[in-house]
Amino acid sequence: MAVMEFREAVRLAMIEEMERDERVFLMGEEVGLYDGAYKVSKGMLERFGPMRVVDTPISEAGFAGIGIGAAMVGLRPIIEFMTWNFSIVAMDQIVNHAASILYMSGGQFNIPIVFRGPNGAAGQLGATHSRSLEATYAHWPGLKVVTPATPADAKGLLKSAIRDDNPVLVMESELMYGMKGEVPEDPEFLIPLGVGEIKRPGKDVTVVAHSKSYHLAEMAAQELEKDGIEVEIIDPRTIRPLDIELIVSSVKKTNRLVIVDECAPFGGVASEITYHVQLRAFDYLDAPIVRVTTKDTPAPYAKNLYEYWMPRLDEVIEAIKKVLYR
Amino acid sequence: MAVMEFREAVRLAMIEEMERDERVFLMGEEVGLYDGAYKVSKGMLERFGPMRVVDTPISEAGFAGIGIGAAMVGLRPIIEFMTWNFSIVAMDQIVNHAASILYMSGGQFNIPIVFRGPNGAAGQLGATHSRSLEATYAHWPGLKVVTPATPADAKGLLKSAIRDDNPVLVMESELMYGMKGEVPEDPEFLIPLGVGEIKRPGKDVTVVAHSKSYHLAEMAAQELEKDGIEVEIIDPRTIRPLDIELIVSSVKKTNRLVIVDECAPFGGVASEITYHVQLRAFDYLDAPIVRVTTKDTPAPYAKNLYEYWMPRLDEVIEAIKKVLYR
Amino acid sequence: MAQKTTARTNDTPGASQITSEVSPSLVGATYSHRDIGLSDDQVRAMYRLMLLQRRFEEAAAKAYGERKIGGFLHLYIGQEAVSTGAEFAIRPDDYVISAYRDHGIALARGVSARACMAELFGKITGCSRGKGGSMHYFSREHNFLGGHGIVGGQIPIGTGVAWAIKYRGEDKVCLTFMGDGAVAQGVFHESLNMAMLWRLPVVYIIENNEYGMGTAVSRAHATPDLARRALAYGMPNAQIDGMNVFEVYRGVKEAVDRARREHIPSLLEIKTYRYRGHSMSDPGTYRTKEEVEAYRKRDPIANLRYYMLEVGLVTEADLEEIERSVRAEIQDAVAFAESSPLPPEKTLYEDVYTDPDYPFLA
Amino acid sequence: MAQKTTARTNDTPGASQITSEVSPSLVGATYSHRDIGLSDDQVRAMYRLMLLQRRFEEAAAKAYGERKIGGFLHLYIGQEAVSTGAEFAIRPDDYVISAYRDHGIALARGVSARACMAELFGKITGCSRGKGGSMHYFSREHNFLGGHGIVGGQIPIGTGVAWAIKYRGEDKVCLTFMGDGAVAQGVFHESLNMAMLWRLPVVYIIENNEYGMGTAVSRAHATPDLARRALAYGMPNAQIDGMNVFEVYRGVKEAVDRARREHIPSLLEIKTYRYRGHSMSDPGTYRTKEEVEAYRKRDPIANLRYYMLEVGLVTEADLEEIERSVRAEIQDAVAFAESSPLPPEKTLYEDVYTDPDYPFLA
Ligand SMILES: Cc1ncc(C[n+]2csc(CCOP(=O)(O)OP(=O)(O)O)c2C)c(N)n1
Ligand SMILES: Cc1ncc(C[n+]2csc(CCOP(=O)(O)OP(=O)(O)O)c2C)c(N)n1
Ligand SMILES: [Mg+2]
Ligand SMILES: [Mg+2]
Repeated sequence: MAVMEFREAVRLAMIEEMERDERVFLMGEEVGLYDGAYKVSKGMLERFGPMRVVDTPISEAGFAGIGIGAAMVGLRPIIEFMTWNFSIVAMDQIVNHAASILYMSGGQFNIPIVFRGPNGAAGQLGATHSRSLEATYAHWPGLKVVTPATPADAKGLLKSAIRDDNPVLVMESELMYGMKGEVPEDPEFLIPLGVGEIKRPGKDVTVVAHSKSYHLAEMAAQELEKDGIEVEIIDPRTIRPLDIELIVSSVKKTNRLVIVDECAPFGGVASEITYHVQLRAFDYLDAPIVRVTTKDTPAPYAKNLYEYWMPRLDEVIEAIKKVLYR
Repeated sequence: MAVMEFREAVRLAMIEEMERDERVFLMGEEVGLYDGAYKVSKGMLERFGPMRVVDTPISEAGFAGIGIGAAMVGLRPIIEFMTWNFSIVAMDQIVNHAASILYMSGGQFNIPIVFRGPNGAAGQLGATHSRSLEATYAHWPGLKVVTPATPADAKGLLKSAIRDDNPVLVMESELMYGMKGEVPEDPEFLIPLGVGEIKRPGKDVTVVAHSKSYHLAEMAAQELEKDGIEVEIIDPRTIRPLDIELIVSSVKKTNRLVIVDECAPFGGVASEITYHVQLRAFDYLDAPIVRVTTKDTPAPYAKNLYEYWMPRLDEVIEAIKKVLYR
Repeated sequence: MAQKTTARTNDTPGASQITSEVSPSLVGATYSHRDIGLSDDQVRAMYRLMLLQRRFEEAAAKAYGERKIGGFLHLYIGQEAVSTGAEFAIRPDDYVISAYRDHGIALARGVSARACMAELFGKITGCSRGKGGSMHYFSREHNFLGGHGIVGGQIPIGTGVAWAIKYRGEDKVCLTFMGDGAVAQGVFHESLNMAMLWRLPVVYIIENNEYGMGTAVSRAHATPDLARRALAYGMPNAQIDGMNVFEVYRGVKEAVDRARREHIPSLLEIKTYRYRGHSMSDPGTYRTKEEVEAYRKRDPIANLRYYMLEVGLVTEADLEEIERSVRAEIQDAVAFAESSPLPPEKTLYEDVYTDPDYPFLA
Repeated sequence: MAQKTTARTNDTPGASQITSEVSPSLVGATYSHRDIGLSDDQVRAMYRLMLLQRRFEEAAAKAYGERKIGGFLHLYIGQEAVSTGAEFAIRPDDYVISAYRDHGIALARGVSARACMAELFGKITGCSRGKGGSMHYFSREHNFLGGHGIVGGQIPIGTGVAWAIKYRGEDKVCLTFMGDGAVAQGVFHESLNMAMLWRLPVVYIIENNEYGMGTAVSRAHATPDLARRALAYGMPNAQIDGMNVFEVYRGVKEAVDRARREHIPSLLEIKTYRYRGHSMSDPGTYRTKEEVEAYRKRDPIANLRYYMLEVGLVTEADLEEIERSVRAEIQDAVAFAESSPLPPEKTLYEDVYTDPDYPFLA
């Protein structure tokens, strides 16, 4: 174990996999000479050279497609989006091509590609720069969507994603890049995709929270502990495939569910989880499921509005109390 | 009232609004000389000339943006996507620009634009040509999403969409274009956005179904009527804003809900409705909410697989029986 | 001037005559096939391959009329010299990717008529197991990377294949086909820029058949000379007569050699024509009969037929034999497609992910 | 050769000297300002406007360091001749749209320093009510259509504004600014094609400041002469010295006149430089000190200062007076921004839709 920043864990995962498998390469804007817009790929150009750490023009659709083509003939690209906001210009490549080619080819061409970069809001950046895209992409069969919340998860999940034979979208967070945590140094440390984790055991209420919302849930749980409320926090870690079993079994124990989700409310991760839990734990639910999301508006710039717009600690606490009828 | 095809109702709505307001124009691939890929705009080029019925190159992102720019300075464009599948290359313009500019400009620039075209599956067209995008777009605040199920609704909703001062996405259906129905000829016939309709009253179970799924629900209801089951069908008609009130009040009466939705399951319209209904009618629900969607796979080509993949009559009937515990 | 070749009665319903009137473009050219490195056998094989494509699609159109084929069907008839000339200019281990008008290109690659026809019939024996249909043919065995339904979508993908070739230090190339309409998509521009910036072994082939659906090239593109788009990137480019299989071969070969040896991409605009409508539902009213007729006179198959007779590569009897064998192959393909089983229902959930146990949502 | 102008002590912290060393490019040119139609007053106004932009951003940088401004802050310092020369070439009722590096462009349009500064401070008095921030300035009153954060996103939108002008039969134009990096986005290509195809009154201005973030133009574009992109569409185009405000004015004016009178679009590559990093967090290590210094010697403001003194348009005292008044304006803007209220919480739900009663989801 070593203590490292989230960004270092991401970098370590990439370096280890690139050392292990020379089919793996990193491509994206500013990943090379600039060391990454958020210094995630620091030093990698020097280490691997310009064919394996590739700076691109600002052509997301183009280089997403280049990655897909390279993957079709057996390479294993890691395509970085400077942020997931900018992947929207490339969505057709991801949805209509990466996600569909294995199917449309009747199983002949799998696409072992990773698309990764920071997702969600990162401070006062306004509407174009604050989107959480996990639900938007998880909508589409053929893709996998991964949302690590800690440095260790970042490493273990990204390594699994790189080794996966399918297109995997790994969504990190600018605001988490500086977070520190223990990370296993074992180069075979892998976290399987589709397996959630009980990050905090509790018996009174289940809170499902992924990516940086996990940390908000943790703060709420610590707060509520003072009132004797034991919150069980489940981090699904992957959004597609989603570890519904784990969530349902927790709810069968606690009988109450709050979901914290930085997506826009309509059709977000929280909606999907709600569907499955009410279907499979209908008789166990003692209260309606409550979600806490970003507000149903574009992201505002002003500090006060931005803070109000984000999922907030007071909202999470209130939601938990609500499902506990307290 | 006149009996007309769905496509004629769409055309009539456009013609009436273009006659009424010279700021309205139609732009898209093949809308002019070709009379529309599905003959929706038949004769309109001749009637309005090439500045108001505009054939474009195959540049969806480009002409979506052109529409947005024209709307920013006061025109009221109708931008046709040959199908919504092809809008994915233009999604950045719709989500990051059309949906956000009013907000980012602090209310200075509204975008009175309509994006329209056929949505969802239209027979054996395979993965790239069969997507239902209503949930994907309804995710984003700033947009409105409209999904008419009948010729009359098509006319009344599209006219409201054209007169709306916000970006409105109208999703039609290739398979419905030939359907006939009574359509009011009154040029002031408008159906407000955000108001659903009880398309079939019943007391035993609520089925929510929009666009062509409504017709599937109707078939199921007719079938179940033979068994004495009275199905209430609600067509929300607009997906954003969503008439949750109407759905909740129906469920409070029937205590059971099935949702038929051609979207992919994850985060589709059905998931979102489920969240609100379990929240607001928790104590009224006698059974879990059950959804019938397209399967969690890309669209297959083969006829048998395609038919199996689509929401099916037998599935809708089974779901209704399930929530009735029969 | 139109020349007469011996007409033959065409008695298979749906199959067209290889036109009796032809404006010869191969005969009397400044070079013979041998001058450009094609053997007699190769020329005969070219002819058979073009005929195979034509007969295949005529049979497909017939089956479509009988509702044995679903979805869209975009015919390649008229454009066969493009797929064929290009195929002869590359090696089997090179890669090819195309748009949705892909039957001729897949057949040229060597995908069997059986697998191609079965795909149209939506059968498990199809080249995409019945999952792709007409627009989404694939064949790993033949390095045919699809068959892509989104206009322009394949352009960056083909560029990425070339990236992989360069990454591995191989001497292969990737031919990336597209229609004239696709030139208006942004990814075309993004791809060409990166291909030239990074010197990738890709040859972009615009099959300029004068229309994107009902829109003539001049109504969609600021400059109708589409090869000109390469000027923006300093990329080698050429306009090629796509009704002349030798010209296609020559032009593609030159670009392929440059890509293979020097890793320099090219943009080729190959001028061709589709005789049929955009798809089966298009009557093609946006163009005149005369326009279509003028192109039919330059029919690439009839032209090669005339050439082969003229220079003594074949006799009438040889031609009859080729026709017979092609027809037999197509008949067999149709019979195969008809008798093949539908994909079992469980295959719906196969090929979504490589994982055998992926937990699908309901 | 570098010329000395009278240096003045610069005692406001954060405010730079208008450099004392300058390689004059205005003085000794083949034309004077009057030859190109600029009055003495206009030249003095140009100077003041450039200085206003510089002082504005210096103050913004300072406030950013004090954490009074959030998000990203992309400074325009060094590029002021582009916004200014362009603004003088158009009319107030023409339209302007830009990318996110928009402070200078908005100020040039006439948006007040108060409204611009308050926007950075996230105040309700900002030019976007505090909702847009640095990257998303807007002003309907000034026909300034943003401030767009997605690279290239504004290009088709500006094209659509030109479409509307043509639709209405007006004689306006739309200037569409972008960075060199944006040229690699697909919508650039789609837009240019349609603008030329349909003859739209749009002038595309590439502010080529040599870098897109840390990526030099030659590392992102197959041909570093970005004006060349116009060749693909047969569009008039030019390369312009963006450190010379007269050259910018001349070049833009020519293109604007052509757009206004003949509805012919143009692509202008204006060569400029940003002295600072891409944003406040960028130390700019990808370029050398010498490179930056060389550009500073060509500083557009110092250059105009030198010219005005040289040709007797101003005295040192006049310059001091301009400096004083600009500083006062900026100080006032900062004070205004500081003292303005934050947007009330309820405004979060305003401006999402025009409907007063939209039923938001929770
Ligand atoms: C992005 C996208 N937009 C629109 C379509 C619908 N569409 C299918 S084919 C076609 C015309 C393409 O013309 P061209 O590229 O010239 O190819 P051709 O049909 O002539 O072979 C259009 C508009 C699509 N499939 N994808
Ligand atoms: C589509 C998209 N991709 C990436 C980014 C991130 N990004 C912001 S600015 C920038 C560089 C732009 O360079 P250029 O266009 O030259 O403008 P400059 O910053 O030099 O003014 C990048 C990559 C973005 N905002 N949008
Ligand atoms: Mg074409
Ligand atoms: Mg730049």
